[in-house]
Amino acid sequence: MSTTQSDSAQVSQFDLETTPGQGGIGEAASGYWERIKGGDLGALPAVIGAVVLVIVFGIMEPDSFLTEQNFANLLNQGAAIMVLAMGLVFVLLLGEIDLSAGFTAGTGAAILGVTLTNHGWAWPLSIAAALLTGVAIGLAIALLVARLGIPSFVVSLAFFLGLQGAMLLIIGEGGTIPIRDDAVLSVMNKNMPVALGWLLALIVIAGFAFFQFWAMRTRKKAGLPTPAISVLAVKVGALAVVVLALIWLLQQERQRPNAPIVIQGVPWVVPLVVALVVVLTFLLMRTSFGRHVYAVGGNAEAARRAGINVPNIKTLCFILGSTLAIVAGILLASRDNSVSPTTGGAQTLLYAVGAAVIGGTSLFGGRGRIVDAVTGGLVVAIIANGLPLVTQKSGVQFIINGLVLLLAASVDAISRRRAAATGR
Amino acid sequence: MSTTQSDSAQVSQFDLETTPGQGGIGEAASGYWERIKGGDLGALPAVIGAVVLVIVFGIMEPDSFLTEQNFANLLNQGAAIMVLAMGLVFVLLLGEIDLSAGFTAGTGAAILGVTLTNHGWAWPLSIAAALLTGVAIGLAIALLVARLGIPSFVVSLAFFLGLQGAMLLIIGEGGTIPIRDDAVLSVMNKNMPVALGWLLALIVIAGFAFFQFWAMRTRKKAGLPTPAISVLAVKVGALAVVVLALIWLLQQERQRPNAPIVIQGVPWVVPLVVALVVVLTFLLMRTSFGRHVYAVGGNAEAARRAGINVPNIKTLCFILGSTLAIVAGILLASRDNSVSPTTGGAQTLLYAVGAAVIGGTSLFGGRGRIVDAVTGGLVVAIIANGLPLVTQKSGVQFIINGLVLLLAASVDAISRRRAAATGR
Amino acid sequence: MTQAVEGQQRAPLLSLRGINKSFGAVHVLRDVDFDVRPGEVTALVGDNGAGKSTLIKCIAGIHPFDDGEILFEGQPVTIHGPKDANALGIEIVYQDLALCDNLDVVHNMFLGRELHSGITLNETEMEKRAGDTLKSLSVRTLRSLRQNVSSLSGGQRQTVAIARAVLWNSKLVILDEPTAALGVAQTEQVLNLVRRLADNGLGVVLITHNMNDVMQVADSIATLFLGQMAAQVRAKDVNNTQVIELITAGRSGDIGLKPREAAEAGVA
Amino acid sequence: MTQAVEGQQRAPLLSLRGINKSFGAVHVLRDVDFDVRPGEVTALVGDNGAGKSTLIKCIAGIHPFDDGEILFEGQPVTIHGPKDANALGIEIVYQDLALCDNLDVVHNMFLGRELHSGITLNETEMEKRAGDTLKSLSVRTLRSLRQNVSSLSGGQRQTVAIARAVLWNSKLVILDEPTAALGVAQTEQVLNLVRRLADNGLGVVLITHNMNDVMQVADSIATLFLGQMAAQVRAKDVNNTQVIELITAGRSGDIGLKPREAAEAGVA
Amino acid sequence: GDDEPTTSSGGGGGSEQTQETPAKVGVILPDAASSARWETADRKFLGDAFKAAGVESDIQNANGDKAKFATIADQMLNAGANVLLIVNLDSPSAAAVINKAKQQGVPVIDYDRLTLGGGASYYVSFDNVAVGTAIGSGLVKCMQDAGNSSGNVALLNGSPTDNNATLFKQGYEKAITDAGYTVTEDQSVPDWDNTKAGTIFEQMFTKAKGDFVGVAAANDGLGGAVASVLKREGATEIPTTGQDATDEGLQRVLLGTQCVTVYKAIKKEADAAAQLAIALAKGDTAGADKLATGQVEDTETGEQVKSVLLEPQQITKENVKDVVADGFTTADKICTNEALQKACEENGVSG
Ligand SMILES: Nc1ncnc2c1ncn2[C@@H]1O[C@H](COP(=O)(O)OP(=O)(O)OP(=O)(O)O)[C@@H](O)[C@H]1O
Ligand SMILES: Nc1ncnc2c1ncn2[C@@H]1O[C@H](COP(=O)(O)OP(=O)(O)OP(=O)(O)O)[C@@H](O)[C@H]1O
Ligand SMILES: [Mg+2]
Ligand SMILES: [Mg+2]
Repeated sequence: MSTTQSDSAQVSQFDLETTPGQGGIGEAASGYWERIKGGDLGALPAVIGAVVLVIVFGIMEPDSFLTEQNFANLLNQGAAIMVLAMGLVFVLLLGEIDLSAGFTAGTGAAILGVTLTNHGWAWPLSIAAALLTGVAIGLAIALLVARLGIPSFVVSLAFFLGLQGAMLLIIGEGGTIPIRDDAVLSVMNKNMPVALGWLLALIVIAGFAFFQFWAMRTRKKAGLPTPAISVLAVKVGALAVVVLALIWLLQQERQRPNAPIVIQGVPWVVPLVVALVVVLTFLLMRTSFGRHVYAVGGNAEAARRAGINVPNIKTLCFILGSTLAIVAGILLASRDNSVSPTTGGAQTLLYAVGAAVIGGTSLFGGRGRIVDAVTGGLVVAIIANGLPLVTQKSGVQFIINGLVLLLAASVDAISRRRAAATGR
Repeated sequence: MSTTQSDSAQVSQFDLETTPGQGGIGEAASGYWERIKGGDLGALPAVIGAVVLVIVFGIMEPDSFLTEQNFANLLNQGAAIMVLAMGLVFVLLLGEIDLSAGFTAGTGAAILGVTLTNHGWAWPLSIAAALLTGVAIGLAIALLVARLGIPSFVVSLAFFLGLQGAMLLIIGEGGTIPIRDDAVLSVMNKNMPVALGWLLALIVIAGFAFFQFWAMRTRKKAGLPTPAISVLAVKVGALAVVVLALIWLLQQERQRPNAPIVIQGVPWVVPLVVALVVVLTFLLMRTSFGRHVYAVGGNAEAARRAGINVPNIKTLCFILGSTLAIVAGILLASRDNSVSPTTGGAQTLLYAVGAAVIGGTSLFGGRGRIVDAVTGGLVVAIIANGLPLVTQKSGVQFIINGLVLLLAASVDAISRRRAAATGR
Repeated sequence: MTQAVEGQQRAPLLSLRGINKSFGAVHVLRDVDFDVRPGEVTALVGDNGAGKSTLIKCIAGIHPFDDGEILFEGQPVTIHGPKDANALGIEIVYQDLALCDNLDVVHNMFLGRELHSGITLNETEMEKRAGDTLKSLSVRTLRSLRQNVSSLSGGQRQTVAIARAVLWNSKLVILDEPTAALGVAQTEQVLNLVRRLADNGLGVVLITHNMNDVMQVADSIATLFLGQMAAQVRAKDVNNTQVIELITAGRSGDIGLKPREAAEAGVA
Repeated sequence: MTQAVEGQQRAPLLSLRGINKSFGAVHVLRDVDFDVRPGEVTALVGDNGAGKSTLIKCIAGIHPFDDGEILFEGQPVTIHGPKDANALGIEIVYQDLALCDNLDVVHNMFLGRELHSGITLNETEMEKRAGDTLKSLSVRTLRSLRQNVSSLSGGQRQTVAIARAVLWNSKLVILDEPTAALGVAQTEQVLNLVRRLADNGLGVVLITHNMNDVMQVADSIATLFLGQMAAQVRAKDVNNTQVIELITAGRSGDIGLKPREAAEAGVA
Repeated sequence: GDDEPTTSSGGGGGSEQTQETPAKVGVILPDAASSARWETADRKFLGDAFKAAGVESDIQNANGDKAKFATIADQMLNAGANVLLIVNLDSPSAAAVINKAKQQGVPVIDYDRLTLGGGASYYVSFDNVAVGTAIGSGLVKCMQDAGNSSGNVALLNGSPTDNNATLFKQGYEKAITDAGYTVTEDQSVPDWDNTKAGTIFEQMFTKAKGDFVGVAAANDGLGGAVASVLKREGATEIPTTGQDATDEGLQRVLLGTQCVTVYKAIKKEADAAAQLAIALAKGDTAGADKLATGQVEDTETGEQVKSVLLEPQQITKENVKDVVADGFTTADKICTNEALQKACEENGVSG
């Protein structure tokens, strides 16, 4: 029925599509620009938000905000929120929520504190115990949500209350447990030797480059279109510049004048966070499990009909969420040098959810990435870091905090509205 | 093409459907039973939850829990949560959330306190000012959510922070504002004269009866099938018994032995809550606005295509939510005789959302009723009322609180799971 | 189809001129012209993904279009959303139906235009009218008008959507694949209804992949080919095979796109 | 259709015996018996709301049924969910498609059964195979395999769902109104595919309202009438009119429900 | 990195700060919720004192968040503070801050709360257990005045997460039981939340059928909640307590709905701390030592910390005027309506 013309049309219609275009840098750049115009922004709004905040605070408080020391502080301050948010990404991707994650972090810290300080366990044992507690909490929540079908809001609200109580019982009313273990303390209080810092930078850049080229080779072998080599080179180059610049900043001496000690190097928490990002991103983007998480969040019924065991996926996500919350709790304990019933808690949770959402994760499930937690967490951390420099009244700080959050979110929202208008 | 048989089949298939069956009580009862079996439970799980809790606490603490005094306490303690939850029902019906409602309540209380106590305004003026603040807050949230399209979680998180700050600024950090106005205080601290209490009972029963019979007459006139008169009579009779019993309980003297004063009568807050339930239920169930709220929550795109102004509906819902939050704040202020930065707040909000959800409101929009807020609020209030009687340790209280919440929610979840299995 | 000849001279009810629409980088509609005359059934046909539904959604104001003009009764109009379309007297049945699953059949049918007595909803009146309309569409097996649409079968849902659109006194009714899920008898009824509406002087646009239906009821046939309007012709001037050629190749003999245009459309 | 005669003697691949299913108080399926033989296309027809999709969902384990038995290759089996059905070798295209809007075409086609190399997903292999399958279904205008299915047209979505089902080496393929939204050429391709699958020895169940399609490809025709199986007959034994009578009245001459049964089904 | 110093934080490493840094004091207040004093009194008094001495100061509130506490400390050290004056949220977290500061040669003053195991240079405070004792003995006096030398007493404690609440409770529980009363009800109020306090106390009251001779409430906010329940239940004869001498507390004391509150002469405490800090900021260690004449033992390390210790004062109707005289509040703020004006007159509150 069809003429040769329409046949050729068919082929060309259908061949110009598989992901990356064949063209060079120019084409790649214009493609990216089209995507941006079309509203496919990825992490851009959060990154822009962070940059704007840095500029504003930098102008207002150049002497204290724009210092190497403050940059290192910032990373330390944001780490726990980021890790908590990474865990929440899994739960949010399902379209569920875990209100108890803040207190899960606290409980993890409490278990760490009790076993480490009161019972004198070795730190690997203590950390294992804390992580296992996280697995148990996640499993319990998931059983109730995925098997019994109770809404996760209610289940995690119940755990919010229950874990708060458990923390009080573990720590004792009004009590505090000091952390004195050097290994645990060093995560948030020590820095990598300078050489190791450079090695870290190298591994990150080389790993990224290797992965990019390897993926291209596979596609080429399969006869699928690939982007030009030059595009990849530019990508790798850009990453290298950013990573090297940041690491270089952290390698500077940053103690105050005449201080008796030298402080320099990448804080130990940085490689931890980087490792988590890489592993979890791999899990979400390159494995069946990750694919199924997105499917369940996008359309649980379709996922079920595709033969995916939806309760199992949910269970794993909640377990991941709670376990990462425990990691965040351990970071908090390390940073505070102590654990008390206020460690973690409701505010921490809200900031973490806020971080994930600002980063671009949807609360309705199906959309979000691990790096969202990092970029969003960075925004939240910058706000928390910069505000006390700018104003002293806590009432005013709360208000500005809210305003900045709103601003960061509107960048995202406005761009996504444009995206919706263009039909994505 | 079709034979006479299939024609008659067609008619009979299509006529046996319009809502209430024609039959007598027996048929109505069995119809109700079918609905329950089919999983259409309405408020039943929450009611059962409440009854079970009353029985358990009643057995554990018969002398203090099962007293007229405690019953009156319960109503007072639960009122603010119920009103806050009613407001949240509107927001939740849309599939949105208002995390700031707790602090909106607090802000309302603060405005009331400042104008009333510090500026000596007359109470109607103060209340008007507070309510207007609520309208403004709701409007602001709605603008950002409905027009700019920022997720309500983020917007209300920002308001959560901002209003917390505003409260600190209004009240003065760490300060307290006493409430001394008799009119405001009497809502939560005084009771109706006994005669008025009976009148209230009468109005409720007569109003319900009138509405039922009027609705039946309209349907009959339109030639649509109606339930038998006997069914209505039983309904009205059952309501009358329950209402009269409750009012009678509240009419008893309930002061402690040898107290210098007499305490009896229906607390003033009861008619207020009843009036709100009636008015808001009417709004949701009997007006276009209410219908559109459900439509937007069920399928916003379908609602838009039906020509509904979705942003307007959202705006009104957020305004209602915030304004009712202010009412809840006024109740809190009246009950506490004072306002402080802890009035309202995050916990209150979580309890209110919990109440709405336990009552049967869905967090994903489209399902929920005003009475859900009352039944769910009752469950939450009973827990808060009974727990301090049973144990003194707050750690243990938190845990039990969580457990009971979970239990109440599982009744609901398990029954709804059955409903899903039968395809509703 | 015979009535069409008389109606041919009447001025178009709806005219689209030079409509262009892109989703991001994808150009879905290119310079589309389209006319709907009152008293006629205009069939809009085209291959899967040709852009039919997109065109309809542009008319409804659901998708803003990038470029072009809409004339309604000869006047240029701007349609910012479904509300504007309704106000002009345009009723649309969407391919993806767009019903509120949590509302019952009656509520869905009157959604956005509820009947009132005073400020309260007039449920009895709505229930009666909904029942009458559905009966006229030969709906069987629908258990209850008070059943949520989530529990309806595919065909039942489609019937509700159609019934919803014909409840109102509109000037233009657009139906996007209305009979796709319908049974034999129901399809017949809907085609009758379509004809009846046109005979009553309304403009009707019918999107369908079923050539029998097209030939049975259409007065005018518009063919979209890869986002371009290949041709809008009188139904009596073409036969089944020609239409199919227009759909699959963008041209047939000397009607349709120029060879060069068709090839371009294919490549771009 | 000619091949059917040879296949007629083969034992049923799937047999349903006395299936009953109620939604709350509504009895949707009553004592349904249904047989699917390998190497045959079995058409399942019935009016809107007759219970066709519900029957399919019972086979898939999506709805648990109240009563009755499923035999697969002669053995009684219990199917608790789609996973069990897949394990038996049953592939289903649902009427409501059930795609994940937030995933792209390739991801949707391999959902639940992704290809791996090591523990990582083998995206290149999946993309290649998805492209090949879609091309064989005559899909045009699909811009990219990496486009989210939310941006597809109705027909494109349907094609993806069909392509998904035929990717696998299954024993039984069930298609619930697969051609409802398809264009002329695509419909032709799908019907060819259906025939081809049966000729390769698979059991195929085709639900459709299009009598032409039924007559064109079916070997056996099962008619549901208001939840009852009115008759399952050889396609060559009946003509178009008889099938339509079965659909609308539950009987035709001496095939179908007894007059009393048909009336009862109507009333209950 | 094991040979690295035990901190990742330090002072302003910015090159523009290499010149001689001026005297600058950083103050970290704990929160805004546990008590009114931090924001309404301490901030003002400390700020005034520093301003008067021409010393730059930065006063921040950690809002109960330990991470924020540490962040603020980082920022202050970073911004070049050369003395820190901190109110800890708990000992170990503050110890970490002190440690950091010490490594950078910045002395730390523990203000109001001693950081156990922290090794702060100085300590300025009211003793929290002593504050509790003041609440308890005040209540005992009230109960005795009402003619009850024995009977049941209810305790309404501060937040279960707050160590100060625990210390307060130690004080008043001991004073009450030593005087021969029985503690029958004893509950903590999460987050010092007044609304929760109302419900919790209402339920205690219901359970005991009002059979109390007195109620110990840990601060004026909780006292207010107790008073409103007692009023609703018609049991205003039962005495209750508070702490902080807030305006509302004082008003209730004048009206007789609260029997006693505890006044901590915050101005004195603040001034003492400020003088210490100013001396240290100017490098005058000897001068500082002269001010801190007391000694308090750090129970964790056994070390003695040089201290300035102040006495809390019980406030009843009769000595409300002392608080006004002290400049802590004004008669205008207290005597706001007729009943109060009358009570003010009777008790000599004026000016
Ligand atoms: N939101 C969107 N984003 C990107 N592309 C889209 C979007 N919606 C539609 N498209 C593309 O536009 C083209 C036309 O789609 P449309 O739905 O108008 O087709 P159609 O003619 O209605 O097809 P069908 O007969 O299958 O319904 C398709 O190629 C589709 O992939
Ligand atoms: N979840 C449900 N709850 C209640 N009733 C239901 C539910 N699902 C389907 N039904 C009813 O069961 C009957 C059969 O529905 P089904 O979807 O099986 O019909 P069908 O034969 O597939 O019709 P169509 O040709 O329109 O797709 C219909 O009357 C429908 O209203
Ligand atoms: Mg379409
Ligand atoms: Mg169907």
